[in-house]
Amino acid sequence: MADELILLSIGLPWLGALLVWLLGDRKAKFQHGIAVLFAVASAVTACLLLPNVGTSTVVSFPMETTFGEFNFVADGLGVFLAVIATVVGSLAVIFSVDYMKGAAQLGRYYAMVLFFIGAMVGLVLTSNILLMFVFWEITALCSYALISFYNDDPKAVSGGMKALIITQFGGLGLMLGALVLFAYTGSFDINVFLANPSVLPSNILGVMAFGFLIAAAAKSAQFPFQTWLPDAMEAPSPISALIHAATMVNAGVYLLARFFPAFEGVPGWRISVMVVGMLSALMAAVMALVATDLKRVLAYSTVSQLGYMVYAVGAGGVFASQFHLMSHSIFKALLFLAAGAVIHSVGTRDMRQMGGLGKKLPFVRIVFVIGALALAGIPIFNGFWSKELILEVGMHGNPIWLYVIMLIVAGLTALYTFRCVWLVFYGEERSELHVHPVGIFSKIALAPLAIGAVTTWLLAGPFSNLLAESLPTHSIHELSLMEMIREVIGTPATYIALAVVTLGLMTWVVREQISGVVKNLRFLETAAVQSFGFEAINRGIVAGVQKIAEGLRGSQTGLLNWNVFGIVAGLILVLAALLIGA
Amino acid sequence: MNLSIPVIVMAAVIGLVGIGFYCLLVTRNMIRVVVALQIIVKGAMLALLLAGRMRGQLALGQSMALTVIVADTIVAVLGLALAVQVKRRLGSLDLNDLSSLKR
Amino acid sequence: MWHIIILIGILVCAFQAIRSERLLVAALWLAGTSALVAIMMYLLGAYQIAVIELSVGAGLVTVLFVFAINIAGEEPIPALSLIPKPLAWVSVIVAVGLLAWQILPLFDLPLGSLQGAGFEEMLWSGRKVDLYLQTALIFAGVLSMVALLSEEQTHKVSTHKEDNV
Amino acid sequence: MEAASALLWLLAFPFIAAPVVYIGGRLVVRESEKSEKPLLNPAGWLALLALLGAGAFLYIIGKDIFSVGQIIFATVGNIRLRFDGISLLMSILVLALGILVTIYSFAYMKGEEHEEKFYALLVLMIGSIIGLSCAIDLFNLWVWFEAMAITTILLVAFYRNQPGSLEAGVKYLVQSAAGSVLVVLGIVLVFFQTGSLDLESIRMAVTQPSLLLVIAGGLMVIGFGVKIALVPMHTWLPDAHSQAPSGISAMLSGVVIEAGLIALLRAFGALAVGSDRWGYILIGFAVLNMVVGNLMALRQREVKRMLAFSSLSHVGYMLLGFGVMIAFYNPYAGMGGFYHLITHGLMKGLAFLAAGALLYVLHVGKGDHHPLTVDDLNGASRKYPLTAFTLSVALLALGGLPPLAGFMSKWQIFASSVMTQNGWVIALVIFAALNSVLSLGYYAPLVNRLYRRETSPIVETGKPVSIWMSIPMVVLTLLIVVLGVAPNLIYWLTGPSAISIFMFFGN
Repeated sequence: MADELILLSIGLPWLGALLVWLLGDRKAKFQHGIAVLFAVASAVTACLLLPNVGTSTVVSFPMETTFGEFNFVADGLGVFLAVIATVVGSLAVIFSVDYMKGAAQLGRYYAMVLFFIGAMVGLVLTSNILLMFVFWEITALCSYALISFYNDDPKAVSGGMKALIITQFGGLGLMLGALVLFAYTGSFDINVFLANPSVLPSNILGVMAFGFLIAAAAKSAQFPFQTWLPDAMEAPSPISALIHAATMVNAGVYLLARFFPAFEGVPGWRISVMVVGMLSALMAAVMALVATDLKRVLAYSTVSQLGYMVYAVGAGGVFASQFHLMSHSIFKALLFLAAGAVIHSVGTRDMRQMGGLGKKLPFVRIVFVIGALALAGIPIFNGFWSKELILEVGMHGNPIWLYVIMLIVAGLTALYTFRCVWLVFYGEERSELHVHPVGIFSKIALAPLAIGAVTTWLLAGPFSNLLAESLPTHSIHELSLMEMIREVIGTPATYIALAVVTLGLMTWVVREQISGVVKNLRFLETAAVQSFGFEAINRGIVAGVQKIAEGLRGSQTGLLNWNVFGIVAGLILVLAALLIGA
Repeated sequence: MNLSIPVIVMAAVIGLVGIGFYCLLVTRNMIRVVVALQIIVKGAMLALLLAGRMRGQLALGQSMALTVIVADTIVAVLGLALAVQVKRRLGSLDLNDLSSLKR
Repeated sequence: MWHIIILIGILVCAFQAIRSERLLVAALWLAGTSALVAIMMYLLGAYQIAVIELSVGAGLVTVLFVFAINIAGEEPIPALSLIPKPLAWVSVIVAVGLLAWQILPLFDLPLGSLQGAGFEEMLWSGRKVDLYLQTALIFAGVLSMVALLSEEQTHKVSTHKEDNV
Repeated sequence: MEAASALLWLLAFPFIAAPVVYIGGRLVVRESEKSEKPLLNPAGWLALLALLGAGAFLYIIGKDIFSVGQIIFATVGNIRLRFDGISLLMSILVLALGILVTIYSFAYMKGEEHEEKFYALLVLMIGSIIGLSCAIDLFNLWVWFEAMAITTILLVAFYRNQPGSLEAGVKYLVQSAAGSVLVVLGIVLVFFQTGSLDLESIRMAVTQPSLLLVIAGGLMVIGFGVKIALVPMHTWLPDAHSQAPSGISAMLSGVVIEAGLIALLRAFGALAVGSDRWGYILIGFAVLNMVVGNLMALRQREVKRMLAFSSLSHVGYMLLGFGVMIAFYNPYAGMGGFYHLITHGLMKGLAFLAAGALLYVLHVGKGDHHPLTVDDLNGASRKYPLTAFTLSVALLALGGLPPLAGFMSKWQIFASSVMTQNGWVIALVIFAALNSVLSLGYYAPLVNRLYRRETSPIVETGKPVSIWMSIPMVVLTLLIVVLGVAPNLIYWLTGPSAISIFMFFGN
């Protein structure tokens, strides 16, 4: 049963992608229909996997030699992420019916979205690390294609390139890890490795651990690779929701969580992971505070929240990180889709031109505010519970200075969230914007996400049970809902956090009064707007490579004499090398 | 080292190859390029014969040299044909005018 | 002794062939090189191939050159080379010098006794494959030469390509 | 049919068929000059028949006589020909690609002058490559190699009235001739040292390394290296590949440079005794090729030239595989090298065919010989969805993106290299992978351009793509996807090939 379900949940979206592509762009209505159909079907199959969770391999295709066996396993972590990917994915597809109405090249759009969903499911369900890398790369490819979807816009094209190159670069870490694992054990199987990580010499294990950290950081847009995610916001909004909030960026966190038991003993690894998470969370929160583009704010907040998850993994809280991953997927997808609805209706992404939209878009305001409250970590909403769990993990047995910084970031989160909500929905109108009503499909997609943002924390019990039972090497403590509530309410940390959040909120309310302080922080704002110099580094590298390439082109002189000189030079080179070596 | 016959012949081989390559490096005339190729090939043929003789398999050396002669005469013919065609289309045999494909 | 004289002759002729200003003269020097190489072959005992070299290398190829030079014309091309001459000198001398330095001492052996004939036998039965391939090469060469040199016919592209399949 | 005679038929058939192709085509051209209505030139169909005929002989060998890993000998006079894994691999690759290119050329070369010569030479070239893959007599190997070079000269300079095409032909001719003389010198040294030309006898006769053999190997590296396009000797390649008719570009890039590599590996087999130096030499060139190929392609504006430079970097990957096999005695690396050889043939073949189809409909078909620039591709998918799609698949596969074949073959090379557990090799693998990422810097934007909405003006006026061009592209696309998803489908070819080379190495 589980084997068919696994193959179906990967294959259905891919089949759908093929059909949509073949259908051609003249039958837009059918394209919408097929895309929704296959996305929902894959979500259903993924959900059907939930009762079939197990720890052993269920599908296997032997490939021999240097490819190992292409195995698939339906364990808790994988199935959970598959469900997130397909469910959020299908909601994004449903949302697209309105958002992309009348857009050109729908076939390419839907094909890539569905291809992406299938790849994401494959990524989390396989236990062959080579295959994992394959799916990892496919998600990067789809992400590239979708970011550059409006490919007549140079900004979209360069944003896509940036995402592709950076995630591919990070992918090298994963590749290297997979290769050394194979070189030293002759197998690509993750579970075999996790059961006994000591088969690798400790230095090789270290190479693997830090390679994976690089890969995860690049994929999850963590320090120092965070720069691609904000630029990825050139994509259509459903894509931002699907890829850059709910699914692809989770792959990095998933990778770290998946391999945590093997790497936790590597000296310096956990602290590195925590520092990477902390830096990303902090920097992105500051940048979100000064950004004026609605989607960029959300993008920075994604980086920041992913920083929380990475931090949590480093701190040893695999469950907390995955729980926050779930909350975040829901509320961030909600925020992105709602932002998409706003942008779609007013035709701009600049928050300085918005304001007072609440009256014109009441439904969107409600769901956006729900998402924002969850993001800010206000009690009852799912973001509150998961963030509290993370902070609690961070407090116990981990460096306290990191904890303090994460606490401050929680305050900053509240601050930028309210700034954003205020600028968009409240206050007076700052420009004459013509507002389109929001379509029915958008509402169908937004409503369940809004409900989810309020309720998914109730799933803590079964969720922890799922992870605890099917991940034998992770030693996850099973936590029932009541336990969690008791734990969260019972610790002083929660109240400290809440106080900080309130402080952040208050800062926005009294922003007029403290403008003097704000002025003194101007230098920080300038630095943040320039993304702390990372953009400059990126640009420098690109320009350098281009310059070298252009310079090298002079070597192709086109003159036969120089060509022959190449032969003579090669002869001298080889003879010299041979005579020295002989 | 004595100046035994094999050394002398081999010196001729290496000398021919060297002169030919030098010509390929400095000449600008398309036809002279073919001359240079011919010079290099003469060296190769001598070497084949020398090796054949010294291994007591001169017949083998000779038949290989024949094949080399045939192959490189064809190359020379094609080179000259190309040169003539270049002259027709470009009006020049200068290699400098034959460098539009670059970078 | 003869060998050294011929060696010097070969090198001088070859050098003249690449140095002389007129192409026709260069072709003649090349013929001279070829003839001297043929003599050297003869001295090595390769009588048959020496004759072939004399007729093909010194004869046929020279004729071809003369034809080609007649069609293409002598053309004054600046003697200035496109790459710095010292660089050319140095690189060739280094490459050839490396080879000579390493190889020449290893050839310091007796020439060995001259085996009898057997060239025809070797060529016609021993190296049959090479021989067949030679005919293929000649066929290919002739086809290519004809195609390259044929006069341009009325441009058919415009008429033929209208009816795309 | 007996094994040896089947092999001889396989080798002889293209050479017998080529004159028939030429004469058949020629006669019809004569007739058609007399008659009013131009007749269809049958040369293409004859060439297809010839290749299918050769394919039939190959099938007989492969099916009835040859079991995988087995070796068949045929002796003609003193020359032995050996049909082993490599021969099977190269024959299949070159015949498959050759058949597809022939079909493709039905439309591409239609109405060109000297069409019949084109097909005859194409058949000859394919025959020479098959022969080259079977030759184990060192000098015979050179003759096949030379035959391959001579038959391709006209194919490169086929548009003999275009200055660019002539220029490419001149460079190709001169550089390959210079290289092949160096090979002859290398053969002379080997012959002088061992008194034998048969690779297996040489390998058995030589018990310890000698200076002459090392120098001979060096000369052969350079000589064959010109054809393989090792880096300082690569300069002819971008010109020839970009100027030749696109079908020929596909052949040049897909099999001809690989044939040079096969020849070099065969020659190394003879000189292999107790030495891993050839492996290190290959690895050194691998590094050069990857860097230079990718950087040169990065800023290229002409599509076919960009693809040509990317061939350099792909040769680099193959060299890495073979180099690691030789230097570290790891047959898996050789399998990876051969796998990449196959996939590169398919991918680059497809890329050139698809780019060529666009070149044809946008430029050549209208009688203008401007190169296809990257700007011409803008929005091509709107008018040519199939061609654009196949070109995208080829480019992404070349860039090493899964689930396409290029990824899997690179992976095998990388994985088997890391298996050596040598720090330097691992660093090299990272370097190669970085190059792969860099290569996306020029492949991905091309794909992007294809799917733009704003079409370039030249696409608007383009002609339709012929069905004859589409068929080969679709076939190759399918192959690339299948080999990318199921790498185990190719072991029967790559495994025996790697063993055929590998058995020469070690002591």
